[in-house]
Amino acid sequence: MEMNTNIALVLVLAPFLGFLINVFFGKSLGKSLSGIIGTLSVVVSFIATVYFFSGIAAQPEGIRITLFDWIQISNFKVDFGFQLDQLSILWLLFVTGIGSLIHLYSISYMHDDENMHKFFAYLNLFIFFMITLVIGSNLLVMFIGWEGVGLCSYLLIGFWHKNQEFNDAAKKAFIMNRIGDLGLLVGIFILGSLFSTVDFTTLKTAITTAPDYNDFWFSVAALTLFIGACGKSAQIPLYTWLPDAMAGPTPVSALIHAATMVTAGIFMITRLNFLFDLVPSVQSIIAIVGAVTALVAATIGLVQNDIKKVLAYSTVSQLGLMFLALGLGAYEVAVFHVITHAFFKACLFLGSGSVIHALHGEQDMRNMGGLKKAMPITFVTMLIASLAISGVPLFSGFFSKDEILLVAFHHNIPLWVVASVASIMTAFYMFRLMFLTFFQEFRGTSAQKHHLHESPSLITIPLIVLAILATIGGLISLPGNSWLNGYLTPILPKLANAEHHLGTTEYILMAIAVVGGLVGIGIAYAKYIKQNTVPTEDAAISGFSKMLYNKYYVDECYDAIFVKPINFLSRFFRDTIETGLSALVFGFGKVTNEISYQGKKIQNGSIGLYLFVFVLGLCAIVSYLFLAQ
Amino acid sequence: MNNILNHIGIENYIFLSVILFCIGVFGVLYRRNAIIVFMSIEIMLNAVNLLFVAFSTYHQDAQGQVFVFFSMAVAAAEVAVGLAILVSIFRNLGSITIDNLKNLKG
Amino acid sequence: MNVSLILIILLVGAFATYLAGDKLASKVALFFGLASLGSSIVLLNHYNLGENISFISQWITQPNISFALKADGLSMAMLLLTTALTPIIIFSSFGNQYKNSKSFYALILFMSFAMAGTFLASDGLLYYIFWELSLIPIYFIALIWGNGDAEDRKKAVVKFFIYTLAGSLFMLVAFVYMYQQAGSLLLEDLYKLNLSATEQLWIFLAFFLAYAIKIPLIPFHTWQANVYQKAPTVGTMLLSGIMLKMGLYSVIRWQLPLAPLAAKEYMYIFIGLGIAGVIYGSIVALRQKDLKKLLAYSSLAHVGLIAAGTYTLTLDGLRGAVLQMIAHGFVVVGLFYVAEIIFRRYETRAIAEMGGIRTQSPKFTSMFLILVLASVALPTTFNFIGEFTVLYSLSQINIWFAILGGTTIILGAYYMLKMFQHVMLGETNSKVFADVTVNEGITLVLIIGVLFFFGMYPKPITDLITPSLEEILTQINRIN
Amino acid sequence: MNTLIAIIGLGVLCLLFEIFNLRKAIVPITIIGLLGVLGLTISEFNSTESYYNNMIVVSKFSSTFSSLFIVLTIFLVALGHNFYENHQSKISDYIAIKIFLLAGAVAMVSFGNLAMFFLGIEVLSISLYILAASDRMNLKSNEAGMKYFLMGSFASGIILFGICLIYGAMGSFDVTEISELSQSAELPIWFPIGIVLVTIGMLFKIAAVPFHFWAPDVYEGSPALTTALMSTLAKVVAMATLYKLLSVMNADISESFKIIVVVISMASMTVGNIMALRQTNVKRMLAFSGVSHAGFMLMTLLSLSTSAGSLLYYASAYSLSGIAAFSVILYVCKNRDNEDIVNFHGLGKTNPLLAAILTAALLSMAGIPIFAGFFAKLVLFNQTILAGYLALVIVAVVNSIISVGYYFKLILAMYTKEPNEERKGTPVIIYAVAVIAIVLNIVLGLFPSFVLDLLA
Repeated sequence: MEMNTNIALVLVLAPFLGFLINVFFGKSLGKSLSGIIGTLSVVVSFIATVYFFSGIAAQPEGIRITLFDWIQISNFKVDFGFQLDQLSILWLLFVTGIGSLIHLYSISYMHDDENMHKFFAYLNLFIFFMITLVIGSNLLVMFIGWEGVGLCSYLLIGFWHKNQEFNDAAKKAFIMNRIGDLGLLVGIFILGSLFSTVDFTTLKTAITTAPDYNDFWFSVAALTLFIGACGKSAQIPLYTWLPDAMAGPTPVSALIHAATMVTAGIFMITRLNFLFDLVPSVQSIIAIVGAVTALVAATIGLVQNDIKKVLAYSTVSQLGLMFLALGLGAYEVAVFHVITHAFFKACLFLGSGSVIHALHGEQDMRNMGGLKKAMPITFVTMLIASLAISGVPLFSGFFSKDEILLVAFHHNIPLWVVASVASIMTAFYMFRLMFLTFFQEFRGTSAQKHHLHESPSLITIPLIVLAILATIGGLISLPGNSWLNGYLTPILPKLANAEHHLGTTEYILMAIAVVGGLVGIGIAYAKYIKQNTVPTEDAAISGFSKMLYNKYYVDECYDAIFVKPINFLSRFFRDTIETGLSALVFGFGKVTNEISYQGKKIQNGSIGLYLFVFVLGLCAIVSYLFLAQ
Repeated sequence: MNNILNHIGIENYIFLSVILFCIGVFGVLYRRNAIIVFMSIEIMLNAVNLLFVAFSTYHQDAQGQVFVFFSMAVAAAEVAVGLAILVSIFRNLGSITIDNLKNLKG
Repeated sequence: MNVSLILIILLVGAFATYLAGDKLASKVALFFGLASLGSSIVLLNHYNLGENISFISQWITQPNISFALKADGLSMAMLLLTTALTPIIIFSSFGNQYKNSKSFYALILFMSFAMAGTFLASDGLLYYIFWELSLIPIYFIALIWGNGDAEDRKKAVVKFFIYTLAGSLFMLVAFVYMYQQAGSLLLEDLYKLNLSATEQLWIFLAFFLAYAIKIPLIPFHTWQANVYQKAPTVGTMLLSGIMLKMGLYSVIRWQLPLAPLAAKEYMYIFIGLGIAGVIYGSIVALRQKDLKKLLAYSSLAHVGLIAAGTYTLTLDGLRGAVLQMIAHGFVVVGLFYVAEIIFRRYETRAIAEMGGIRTQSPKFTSMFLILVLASVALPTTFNFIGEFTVLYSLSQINIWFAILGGTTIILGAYYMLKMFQHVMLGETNSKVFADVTVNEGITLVLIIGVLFFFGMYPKPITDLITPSLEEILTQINRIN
Repeated sequence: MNTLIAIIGLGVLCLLFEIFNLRKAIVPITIIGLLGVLGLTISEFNSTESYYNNMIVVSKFSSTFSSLFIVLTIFLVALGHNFYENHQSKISDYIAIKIFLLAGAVAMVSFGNLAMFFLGIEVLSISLYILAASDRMNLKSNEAGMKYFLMGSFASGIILFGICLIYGAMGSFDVTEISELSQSAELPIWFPIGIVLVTIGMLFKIAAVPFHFWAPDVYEGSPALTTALMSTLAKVVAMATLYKLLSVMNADISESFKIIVVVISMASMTVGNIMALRQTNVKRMLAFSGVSHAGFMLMTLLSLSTSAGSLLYYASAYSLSGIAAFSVILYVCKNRDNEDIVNFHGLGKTNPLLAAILTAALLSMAGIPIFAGFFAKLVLFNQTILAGYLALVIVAVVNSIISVGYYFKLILAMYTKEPNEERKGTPVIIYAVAVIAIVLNIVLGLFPSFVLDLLA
């Protein structure tokens, strides 16, 4: 047990150590060294994770480590502890695994940046918080990580802090996350006051043995927690920060905004599946929100020309699918898709990064094209990933997405339709991206054309690894005999997709999905290879696509509904209320002063008057005392 | 002596001196010449003295009359001081109407 | 060995500093500040060992007033806050040259003396005297060493003085009234009183006027922003770091236990007022052009939340409030110090004239950022503990209180990050910005260290204050 | 009694010094003499005896107040040394007059017979008339003297009339007899009227609204030292006398009369404070503040039987801070034709000590803790609430808030404005007086029981 504690501490603290080293000595260490240290620290925790992974089979109830008392509330106390069970270890595996790959990638990618050590410091800090989030033994320790990753995403989105637009994006991300966090906190409050605990295990027993299941507060708690998840995982209505978050360096987008952080919401809901299972109303809300998000994001993705924006919206839409699964109670399916998505989306982002790297920061696909000759590895890996995300059979994405569609179909046909449409669109815009980027002639400047080159091996190796994972990742949960399901049973008592065995309907659905995917690819092919069209300039875009291109003007609406009024209110309070109040306070003084000023006139220095008042007073008193009676 | 008082009655003495006193007061209030104001004040004091005497006979008790001497002496002293001040004012101002004394105000 | 020692040290320190002359003043002041800190830690140790470190002796026979200093957990916590911040504040001023510094530092120590007295006094009149006394030094500090146009400063400071005095005089009347019921102003005797509901209401209101102006709660806050802006940073630190806490402490120690019926009757109103302060303060802070003013409004928001916590009359509310008081004390001092550091280099507090500092001063930036994050209550900082507990207590009263109060999480992040962005980030500033000096560094690191330590391990403080808070709660819930 | 004789002897001595022209020695000798007298007074502190068939009755009350008066006179005489250095030729007169004035004051608080009371008042008043007008060549001083004289003697007339009516009702001037008789059944209406008239006369002396109009003008016009005397000694004496008069003559004053007192007290506070707000002449400002303090002291009349101690305390607190303040004013406004607030600009820089002292004095008047002024107000409030006049206390509180406004105007002038010109060194004696006065004040503030219990 002692052993475990130490290793767990290593697991958590290694990235933190890396962070400290990079913060304090990063500059003196020099770029490469700080990069290596940063990477190693994550690799260490990956190894530690593997240790626990290997050990978990032996003790399916998981490992709990309590370090010290943290917060004392009247009706419960929160201790600072870790919980290493199947779920957290699974998450740790790909967080640290992909994390290490991306660190490795960044060594080369960020090499030209003078603040590289800072970059690695932040990345390490992120990993540290992500680990805390995942292995926290109660909601509050999880909340530390929850806010911490938000902070790191703030730091990394605004990494190039000289550009105020990037800073705005970073601020936006942080604040929108905070909106979610408030929801999460309220959820914690309710759970805490209902069950006098926020610890996952005790909470589980408390809730599952709770007398009445249709308690109103259950729903409220679940709903508020879901709002928290929306914030982190970029679901409607809190998704708008994620596309802007692409302002950060590409590795960041890959790590934080595709593979790990944004899946925190799914993690949390899966953690608390025992709660959500009790509130179908909220579950259906989650499902609907997920489906709608998937569709909306996909539609927007259709017309984006910024390569990273396309990926961002595809991320949002994929997350939507995962939430759909969650809403349908198919947690393990969601988890499955989280993992596969982590593989291929990371791969895609890193690939796009490699492209951007090659084009010296060019992100607009209209100025790309024909890169497959110049950068074959990037091309191939990205192709694989795209096939995976489009759900082409035998690639990982196929299995996970298919599971989701399956579940959707079994629960609710409309949702299935929406999800299917979304995935068809996915296939379309992914290959639109591929074709625009890698096929046809190069459309950039000649200078760029001159410098076109395949990225260094530090960049390509992670790409290859991820591509492989994206291909074979599906194996962990093959339909029929799923290792993942077995693995997760201690966490998820009743598996949604266990009840339906593979029958003809399933095969038909698969076929439909596959065909849909191919259709999407086909359209893209027809449009961008056959007709060789290139998206028009922003000005020329019109009609519905203009609306799509401008993301349904959601940002503008939010600005009009929330930001502007608050700022107006702020100005109003500052200029009107504040001045009014202080004028009021000063008013008393002014009035008395005025009275005093008038009073001075009475005191006019004439003895006659003085004596007259004297006598008057005398008469008044005497008459009051004696004539009145 | 006694019987006179019995005939007239103490009240009348009081009324008389009150009237005198009020005359003095009004003098003080309405006249502007410092000297006359002094005199009005003197009238007030003397009205009181008169009343003292009346009371002392009424009570068959000498204290009252003794007190009158006190008050006369005091009044004399007061007026002496007052006239001294008046003189210096006259030196500085050339007039003794108290309406000119309005520099101190506000 | 009892708490009067602290007061003696601080008072003697004040005189010694004055006599030491301008050259040595700051050093001597720092020495005595540290001495008081050290001795209060020793006292804390004695207290934890269960010794009685209170001090009481008859002072005035007619009226019957005693010089009573009662040190329970709550008082000790606040005392530590005072004695810990005083040296930090003094040390933070080492970068500046003040003319006639001997009186300056003497006044600082004298003020800490008065404030420490306020936290310790357990006799109504003694408490009131310290309460008023603390007003005089800050008045002069702000008046003489303040900045900005003399006329405006004068207006602001006089308004502040008269306003706060006006509030507290009614508290005095309330005390006199209670004295005639109880025949003494000792806290325990006052607790024994059983006043009718109406009497309690009036007493409650009289106290409220004093405290609402001191804390300040809206709409009694109009003095705050101006004074914070005009006062020298040291004065602002004293005001926001410690003096605000006097008001909040007094609510817990005096107002609630002495008028529990009224408190229970009207608690929703006052919670609402506090929360209104949170939202109002945050929103006003959004659009402030002056860095110190912005911080002033932010602390208006924070104390609003704390006050709301105290008026919940629950253990969590009180405990969270005290924790948050201490946390906020450190954070706000740190932030005002940051403002001062920038002022030392740029000679301005106008946010518009800043920006692009980050590239020039990595150390400073990180510390500033940490303070910003602490003030928006990021977990692992002390403020999170306090804010979480307070919000939890609010949610126990009514979930909407928690939600509305919780908006501080969002709005706070909004204005603090906005400020940080415009002060620090953006294109490198044309004006040179030297990174923090050793002194500045030490000061900030100390503050940050405290914040993180107690953010991860608040147990010592919690254990210290909880018993006395429970005692106060039993007083509040007593039936008479 | 011995006190009184000693004082008068001292006064005569001063005049003699003039003849033997030992002017230099006058002030020190007088101070020493007064100290002796003080000792004498304190020595016969607890003895309660009456002299000359109750003309003079020495009691705890009288001796405590007399000692206060003596202390104040010592301060004033000491200040005189510096104040009159330009007209040495008359110094003996000035000092002697002060001493006689003190005699009058002592007579006023230790009278056992209305005759003595009247003589006391007159001695006091006449000396004040002289002092007010003592700056012969200065028209302001003349005017002040004239105003004070006219109105003062008018008031004396009223008092005299009141005494006369009392005598008429009781057939005696002896206060003990009078109070015994006043317990008896139906009294002629003259008696209460007489009481009221005397009271009004005294209200004039303490400058309570609406009989206060003379105060600001006279204070402003008279020489600064005289103003100091009026605002401290004279006011306190008059107040003590009024208190004694009412408490001796009829212990329980009627409800309707209390109403009058409440109204007058409220009016005095409010009018005094509000009028003071816009004054630029410091002496005038202090005159109005004195009016408001008179209003405060009048509160003691509402609980006559118990409040002697608090009156003594308030009186000493107020007069001590007054002395301190005026000694600073004397220093600042020396050889200046006016006492405008402008003269105080930058005093905080040019002379921090005196500035601090003035500040302390003003804070004490404003009733800020640790200064005696705070406790004075506190005990006053306490008694008044006990007596059941909460409303009056509220008004008083509001007034003390207003008062801060003008006290701080002066403090601000000292600390925020730039000094207009250099001042040369100050005579030690002013420092001494100021420091001693303020220290006494603070000591009173720290150990209030010391004074409060004297007359408890």
